[in-house]
Amino acid sequence: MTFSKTIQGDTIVFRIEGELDALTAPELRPALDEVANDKPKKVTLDLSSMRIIDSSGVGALVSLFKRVRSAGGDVTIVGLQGQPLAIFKLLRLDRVFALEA
Amino acid sequence: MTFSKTIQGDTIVFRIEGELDALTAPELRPALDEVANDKPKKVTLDLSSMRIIDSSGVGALVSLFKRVRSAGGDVTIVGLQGQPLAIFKLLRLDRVFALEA
Amino acid sequence: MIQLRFPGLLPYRDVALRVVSASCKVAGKLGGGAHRPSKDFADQVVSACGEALNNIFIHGFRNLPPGEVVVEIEFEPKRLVLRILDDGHSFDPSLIPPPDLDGLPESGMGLFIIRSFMDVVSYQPGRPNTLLLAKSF
Amino acid sequence: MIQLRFPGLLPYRDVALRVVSASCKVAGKLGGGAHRPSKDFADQVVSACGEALNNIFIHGFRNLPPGEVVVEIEFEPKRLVLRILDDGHSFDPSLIPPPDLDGLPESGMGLFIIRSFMDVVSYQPGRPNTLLLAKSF
Ligand SMILES: Nc1ncnc2c1ncn2[C@@H]1O[C@H](COP(=O)(O)OP(=O)(O)O)[C@@H](O)[C@H]1O
Ligand SMILES: Nc1ncnc2c1ncn2[C@@H]1O[C@H](COP(=O)(O)OP(=O)(O)O)[C@@H](O)[C@H]1O
Repeated sequence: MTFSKTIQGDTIVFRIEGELDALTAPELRPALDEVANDKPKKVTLDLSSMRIIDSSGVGALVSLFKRVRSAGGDVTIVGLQGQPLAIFKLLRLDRVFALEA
Repeated sequence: MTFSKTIQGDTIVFRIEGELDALTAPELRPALDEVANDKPKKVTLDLSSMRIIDSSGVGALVSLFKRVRSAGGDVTIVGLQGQPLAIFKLLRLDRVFALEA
Repeated sequence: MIQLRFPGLLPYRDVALRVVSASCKVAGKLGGGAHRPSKDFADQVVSACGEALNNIFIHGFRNLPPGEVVVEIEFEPKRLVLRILDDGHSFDPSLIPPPDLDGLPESGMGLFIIRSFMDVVSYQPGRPNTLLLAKSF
Repeated sequence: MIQLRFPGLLPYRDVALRVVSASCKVAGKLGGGAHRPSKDFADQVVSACGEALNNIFIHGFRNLPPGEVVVEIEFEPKRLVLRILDDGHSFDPSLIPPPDLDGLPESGMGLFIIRSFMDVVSYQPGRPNTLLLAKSF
């Protein structure tokens, strides 16, 4: 798992690549905490190169979502495909996050 | 393993993706025979999406090379990287094929 | 049958899941093409197997030295059968309620993913604990 | 140790090689980062292991019903040790000359690849035949 953060106008674009799972989600937590603490208006999660996610990875992203939303912000997910898309659909997160191709 | 053939001017561009190994090389042989039988002046092998090659795969490409060359043609390889590049260097095929990034 | 043995530690998760997904491709090659597992099928089986392994690594070997985990993969003509064996703590899956998805849970989704994506989920506590998962393609 | 058992048939090649390359990544994660196998290291080990498996599938089980093949992967602090076991025909690797690369051979490169990419190559004929491959990183 690798990740990167870029600022585009009023949007934080956070890109996560590879595996986001019980092994790697803890490595991501501090960076997600930082995003949430910025109280951004818009966050875009770019998951186009995410190969696999598990329930721990979903937990980390849902936690971010809740904190951004409670500060009045929005989280959009782009590029969801393959195994991660299957998990998001099963957990009905496609109704929670704004999903964009 | 998947492959595709396109004609660009006087060059046959032959692209091989995935695994070219003892299992898949036999599937490729008829298509390579066809290329050789065309007696092309120039063949470009696009291996940029080849994930892995073994000695059987190398054998199939060397066989093509010999036939194209004996009919007065040239074979260029583009996009060699990763494991296939390591094999080509070990077998000193970088001195035989014209390699282009 | 394909059998993989590895230490019950999270870093081995990816090794086991690579075997599961590569095995689905083999089933396609061996089956002759008429009936082969799709990419979606493999994604779902990998998801379920990954959750089962997480649970063994995290809950099964909690407070224990991590033991060996065994994954067995068998392809019937139209069905994948997966067996996951471990010597960790046993548990009773029938006591685990489904998550309340509307409440946006951040954990407790593992067994739900396993049950949703597999046709058969059967757990036999013991030494070893045996989780049998099966899915038709 | 990681152990994989599978039928001695070419379609299983990819399953075994996935385990080998994923194992190299695990070694990096477990090692703590000071000394981890590089991508080049993994490419070379996968290449060598692939040739050894091809030979078992094609030569070892020639005219035999394909038996089970076992791949064992062990990481020492700075070295990978791989053991490949099969019950096929035995052979004498010392009788196999290196290929004449200038002659552009189309076969007979397998053992050369194995010997070139691994530090230790040791073959013990028997039931099972055991090929031990090792490489430092
Ligand atoms: N292999 C196991 N060994 C022991 N307990 C387990 C095992 N798998 C699951 N459990 C128990 O079932 C509960 C629910 O598991 P799960 O649905 O995967 O969600 P989570 O792991 O996020 O809690 C766990 O919290 C744990 O108490
Ligand atoms: N596992 C094996 N069992 C029996 N014979 C083998 C085995 N591996 C190699 N050989 C013999 O050694 C020869 C050289 O092998 P190799 O260098 O891999 O090239 P190739 O397989 O292309 O002939 C083979 O042709 C075969 O006769």
